[in-house]
Amino acid sequence: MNFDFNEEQMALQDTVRRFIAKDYTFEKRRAIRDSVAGWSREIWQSLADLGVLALNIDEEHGGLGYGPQEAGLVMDAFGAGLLLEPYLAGAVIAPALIRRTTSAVPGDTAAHNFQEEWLPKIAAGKAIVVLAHADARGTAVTEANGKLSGRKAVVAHGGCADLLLVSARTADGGTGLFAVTPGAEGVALHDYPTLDGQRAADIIFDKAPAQRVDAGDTANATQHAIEAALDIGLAALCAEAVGIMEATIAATTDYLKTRQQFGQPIGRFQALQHRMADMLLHLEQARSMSYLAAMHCTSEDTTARQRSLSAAKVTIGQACRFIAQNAVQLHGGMGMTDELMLSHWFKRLTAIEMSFGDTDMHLQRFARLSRAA
Amino acid sequence: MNFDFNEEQMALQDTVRRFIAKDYTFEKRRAIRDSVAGWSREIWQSLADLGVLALNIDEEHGGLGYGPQEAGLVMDAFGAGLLLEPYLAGAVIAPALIRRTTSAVPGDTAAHNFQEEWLPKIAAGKAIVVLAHADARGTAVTEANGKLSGRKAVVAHGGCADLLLVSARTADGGTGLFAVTPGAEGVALHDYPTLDGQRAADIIFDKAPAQRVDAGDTANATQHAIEAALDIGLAALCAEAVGIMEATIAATTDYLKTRQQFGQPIGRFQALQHRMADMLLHLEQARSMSYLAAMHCTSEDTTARQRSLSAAKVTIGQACRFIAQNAVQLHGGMGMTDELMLSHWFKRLTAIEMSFGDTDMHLQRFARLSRAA
Amino acid sequence: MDLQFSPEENAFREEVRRFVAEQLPAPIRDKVMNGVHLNRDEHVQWQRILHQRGWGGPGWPKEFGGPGWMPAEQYIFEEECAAGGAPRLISFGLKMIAPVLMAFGSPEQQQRYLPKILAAEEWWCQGYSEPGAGSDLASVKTRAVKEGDHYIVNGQKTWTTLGQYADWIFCLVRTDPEAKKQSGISFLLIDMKSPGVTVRPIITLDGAHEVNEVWLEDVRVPVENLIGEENKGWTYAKFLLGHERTNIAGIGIAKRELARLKRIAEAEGRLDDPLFAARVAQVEIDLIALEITNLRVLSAERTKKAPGPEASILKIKGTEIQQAIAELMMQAVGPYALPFRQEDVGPDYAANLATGYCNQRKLSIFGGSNEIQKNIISQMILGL
Amino acid sequence: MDLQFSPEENAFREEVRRFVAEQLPAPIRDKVMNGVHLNRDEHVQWQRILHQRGWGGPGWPKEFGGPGWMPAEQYIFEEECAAGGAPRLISFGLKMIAPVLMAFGSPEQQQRYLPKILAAEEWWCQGYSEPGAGSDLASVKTRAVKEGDHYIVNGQKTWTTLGQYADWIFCLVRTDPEAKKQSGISFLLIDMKSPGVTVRPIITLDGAHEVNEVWLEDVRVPVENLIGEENKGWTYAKFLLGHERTNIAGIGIAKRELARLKRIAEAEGRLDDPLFAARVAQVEIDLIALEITNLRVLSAERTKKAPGPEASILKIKGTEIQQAIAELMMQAVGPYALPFRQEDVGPDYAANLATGYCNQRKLSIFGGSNEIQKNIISQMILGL
Repeated sequence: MNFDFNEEQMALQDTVRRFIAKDYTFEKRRAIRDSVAGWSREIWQSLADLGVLALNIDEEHGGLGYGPQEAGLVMDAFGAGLLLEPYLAGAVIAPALIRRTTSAVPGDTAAHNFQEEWLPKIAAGKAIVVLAHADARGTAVTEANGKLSGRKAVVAHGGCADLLLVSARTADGGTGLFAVTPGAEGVALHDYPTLDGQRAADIIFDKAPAQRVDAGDTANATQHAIEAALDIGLAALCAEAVGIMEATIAATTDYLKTRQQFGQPIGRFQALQHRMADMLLHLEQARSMSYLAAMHCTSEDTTARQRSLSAAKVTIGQACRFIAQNAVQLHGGMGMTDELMLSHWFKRLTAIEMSFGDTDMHLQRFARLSRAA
Repeated sequence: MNFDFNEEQMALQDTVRRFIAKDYTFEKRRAIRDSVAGWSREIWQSLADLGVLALNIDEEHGGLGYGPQEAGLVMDAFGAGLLLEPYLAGAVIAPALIRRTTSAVPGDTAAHNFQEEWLPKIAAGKAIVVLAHADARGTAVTEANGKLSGRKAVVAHGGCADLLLVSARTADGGTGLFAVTPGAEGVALHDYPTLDGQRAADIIFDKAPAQRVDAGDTANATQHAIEAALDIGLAALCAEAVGIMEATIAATTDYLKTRQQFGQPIGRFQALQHRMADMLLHLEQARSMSYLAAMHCTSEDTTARQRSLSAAKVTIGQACRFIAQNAVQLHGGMGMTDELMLSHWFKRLTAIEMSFGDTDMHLQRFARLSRAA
Repeated sequence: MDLQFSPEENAFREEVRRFVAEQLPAPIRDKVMNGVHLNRDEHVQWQRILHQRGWGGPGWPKEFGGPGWMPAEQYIFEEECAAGGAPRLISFGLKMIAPVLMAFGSPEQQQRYLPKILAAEEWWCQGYSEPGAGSDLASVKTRAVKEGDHYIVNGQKTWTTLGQYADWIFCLVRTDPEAKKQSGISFLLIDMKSPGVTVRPIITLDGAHEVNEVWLEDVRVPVENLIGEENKGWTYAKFLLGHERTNIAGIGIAKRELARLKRIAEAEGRLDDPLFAARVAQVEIDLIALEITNLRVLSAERTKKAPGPEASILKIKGTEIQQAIAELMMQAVGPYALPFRQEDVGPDYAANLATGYCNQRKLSIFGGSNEIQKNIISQMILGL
Repeated sequence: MDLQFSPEENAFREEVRRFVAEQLPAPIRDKVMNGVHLNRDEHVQWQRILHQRGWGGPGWPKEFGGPGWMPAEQYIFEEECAAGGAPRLISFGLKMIAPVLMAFGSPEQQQRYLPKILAAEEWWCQGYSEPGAGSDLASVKTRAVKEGDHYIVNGQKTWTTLGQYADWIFCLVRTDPEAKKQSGISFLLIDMKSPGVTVRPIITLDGAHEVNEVWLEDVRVPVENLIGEENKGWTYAKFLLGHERTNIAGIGIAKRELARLKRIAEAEGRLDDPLFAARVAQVEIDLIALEITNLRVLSAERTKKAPGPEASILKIKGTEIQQAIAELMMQAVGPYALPFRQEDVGPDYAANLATGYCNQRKLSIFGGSNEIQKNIISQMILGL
């Protein structure tokens, strides 16, 4: 039992924090957000140079072979700066998925080649691979004769992908994972900004050529692999949320100490003090659960893993909502302006609560899994 | 649209308030509570003398022919004094039920005789009639050959009844209403105190002789009549809750003004002020809903009536919980002692929240009825 | 006690409902029904339609061109307008400066300004808040110095809603810097076209331009634009704040939005989720209760005139309900709430839901934050 | 970072679990498992069983007869005791006065008192609160005047938990009435058998006799019963308050009660109600999070020693969770929660649920109310 991070981990987080503070200022981020693409290749390359894109890739494929704890430390540090680049999609979920789907059958050479081709590119920042899976509306994509047809909605960072990994229903009723080049014929991609300033895309496939990359869906292996990769993503998302909430609370505390009303700093008013205490309670509970999520997200016991991750998402989703709303409330009108980072944290926290299944969904899943257990 | 009570109504409530203030003090109530019976025939007679037992009985049967508004005004006034006597069961629900069940078929002489026999006695305080219906556990009583067998649990004030009206499943699968004398052979009654200092009873019927008093269950008439009578009772209960909550808030406000800590009255602390404001918000919303309940509880449109009463019970149940818990909290240790009226209000508010279906039950019933409507 | 409306009131409700159904332009209704912001012209168009019918100033007495309605009629009118998808009345002229002019303005001021408010020929905005004075209005710093028959005004106002459309601004200004807080304040009407007036947009988190900063640099304001007496402005300001709070509960709008929530939730199949259904039921119940509470306050007003501290109860619950509805609408569409101001992504109704949720956060901040309202309740009602 | 317990710690957990299963008398376990209050003898019996095993003072260092456990071991010990249905430790002696004696007591005092605490030969109670000083402890009014080699003590203490069982009471008394608040206070040990000590029961809303008033009238206390220096009592009092907060989160007890809630809810079929199931899930999730938060605080304590203001977080969430569980248990049985202290009505598990709910309201009041804890958080952690 030990909650301290080791020196290497601390150094990693420090590096990322310094990078964000220096190279990802509010103004810089705004310029990136308002650019045509909505993200920066230059920043992506800097992240590659820092080594953080290689973090979640094994050494065999040019990576550093770290785990969810380190991914969490990095995401936590990104939080305060609200990184717009597709780190979660491209550097956390995609490698975890490629690792899991394309190596399910030992000795599968094609799969092995796929890993060898793409993982080093991801680690070096040379390629962005994005998973396009079902959203809550369950819009389906089906495969026939090596071509995909159907639609994927609100695919986070789908527009910046060099390669899409698309889950699709196969002729035998199972799930297959297919590599699709976004520019290929039969792929229509509509890229747009989301609430949090990031990007998403709706993608329509109309007999789009696709290469199957999973090793077959025996015993739902592909579906499970996708869920496992998404759970690793969810744990990283929880860490990002904690980083944002910490920054939000710090900024609000500062504001309460300086903002004067009725002849004193408003932080002297007990009702506001207690609100801040409640926000801190939410933060500390959320932080605890982000550690739990990091620890359990790679577990082989699916029920235990999903139960823990649902518990984490409930705690973190509720904290996101409470802290975001009250930080704006305590800032008064200032909290509503686009000019302060605060409103951008608010929007990202709002988006996080709605991503990967909302609080009610996870609360009910937790109840179900707890009763079954 | 007019929310003022008329002079007659105000005078009625004044009379009851004065009676409670003078003849139903904290000490007096404690003595009654600790007595063997747990209620006082003498008080009951005083209530008859004041005319309030005749309130909900039509003039034809020796009553005053008032409606739910007046019943609410009286129950509201009883609230502050926490009347232990079976007013709700004996003077609100029973007359409403007798009126509805035994007159469903015009010209039914036996039913008419039942009304003529019992309603004047109730109005005069000469008889206490109590409905024994299903509780949430649905313990069933069945009828065969004019005898009842089965069990009714947690029957409010069942122990003080001169006559029990027992709902039972009849041979044809319908619901019948039967008059049973508590002392009769085959009736075993276990009378005990409840959380709020009132009394309830578990009653076991073993081939107990019973007289059917409803006019037959055509189109579920009897079941509907019982529900209608209970809804009139629920509206009265809501009014009682409002009276208690108003007293609770007044007492807590006084306490905050006098109790000194850290060199000032604790009512100067903003966090406590805001808590009190929240309590007042609950009270005013609850009061509004008690008016709605009084207006709708006699409606013939069952769906609309149940929807309104569920909405009222949700609002009032949540107010009971919030106000009771916070009144104790703001009183500190003093709120926990048996010596202050406060803890007795707390317990009655707790019991009210759990009676007639709890908040979750009514919230879900409201959702169902709203969607159907 | 009788919770029913009278037959006359019900007939009036019918009349308003018919009027809105027939007269409200469909493009405006569609925007309102889907939570889309209106532009200046659309607001003006509707106000002129109302004015033509003699309903331009629902809260106004007959002597100033209003219909002279009782509170219940005003309530019915606002409720039916909201239900029918009519724009919210432009309150700055109709509900804020107009009552002040009626109560404290000179006959000349009344004749000069009131008709143009009714006819939507002049748009007003509010100059109360300043960067250093949000909740603490009395600490206003904008200075007005009398020079001959003009005041020279210098200072900065902020959170000026729809100031970009305004012809006039009513301002709290400090005319006696020596006096204690409230007592050195005056109430001035300033032409927005005056040299030295600059309006700068404040973009809010939903990307909208609703509020502004208004800079006043050596603005010359004729002395006849002073309301009442110099240094007595705080009295008029408080009077205005009282009137701002009519219809503060926003019942009509909340009912319309609740209906929208239920349509969306039904379309998304979310009412089959018992937790979501319970959340919708909870807000619906709260709204039923608040409507009755609101009617109780209106009923009490018949004898007591201005809204008392009870209005704070309506403000808190009303804004909580509207915010809860906005939150649930966003929640109902799940991932499709995430696209930001994208009308061509997802179902039609999804496009404004996240920005609507963001925008509605203002409700518990503006118009006296809910924390200030709780101070008022605990002090004025409970005496703490 | 590693959230797993070590193999040694897991082995220790097994050992404790086995010990409790084998040594805890069944009648005591049954009472604890069903939320029934224990009497003095039952508490003493268990403490003596623990003492025999050398585990009588789980937080005590070896030099005073404790096992010298690390925080993680103490945590495991308390968790397993709670899970196995063992009584809560009698904290007044073991966790409150004992640490004060160890830190500030004279060697004579340590030898006189500590062994009898371990062996449950003397029962202690706390004389902190007074009728006028609940949260505001420093305003203590009980006077102690030195006359020769005795203090003469007069005053009244209240909320003295289980004072009816006590042999000794440790008291805050005012020895210098001229000094400012905190600085004239001393810390005295008083024999409950002394003439002038009267204990009067306070019956609480659940009908229980847990707390008392203790009246002190001309009670003569030998000067050797003074802890440390005269007028320095506030230092020792604060030290004690810090130690009182070990295991303040009550994780072990909450886990046991949550399991009871789930058993009852399952028996009543309430988990088929999606709203009820969600409420249970919510409290279970909160408890999982709090357990980790608690372990984080324990882990930080290895370097920082005494619990810091983070303990306030544990106090608030811990009591909220325990109260929520009590509330849900009562709710689960519906009408059968209403019978008051009736063991022969309804299912066995129903009899104590309503009184348990009532009793648990104390958790957010006693030991520093949750409002006081929020003051501490906002001031000590956030610097507001």
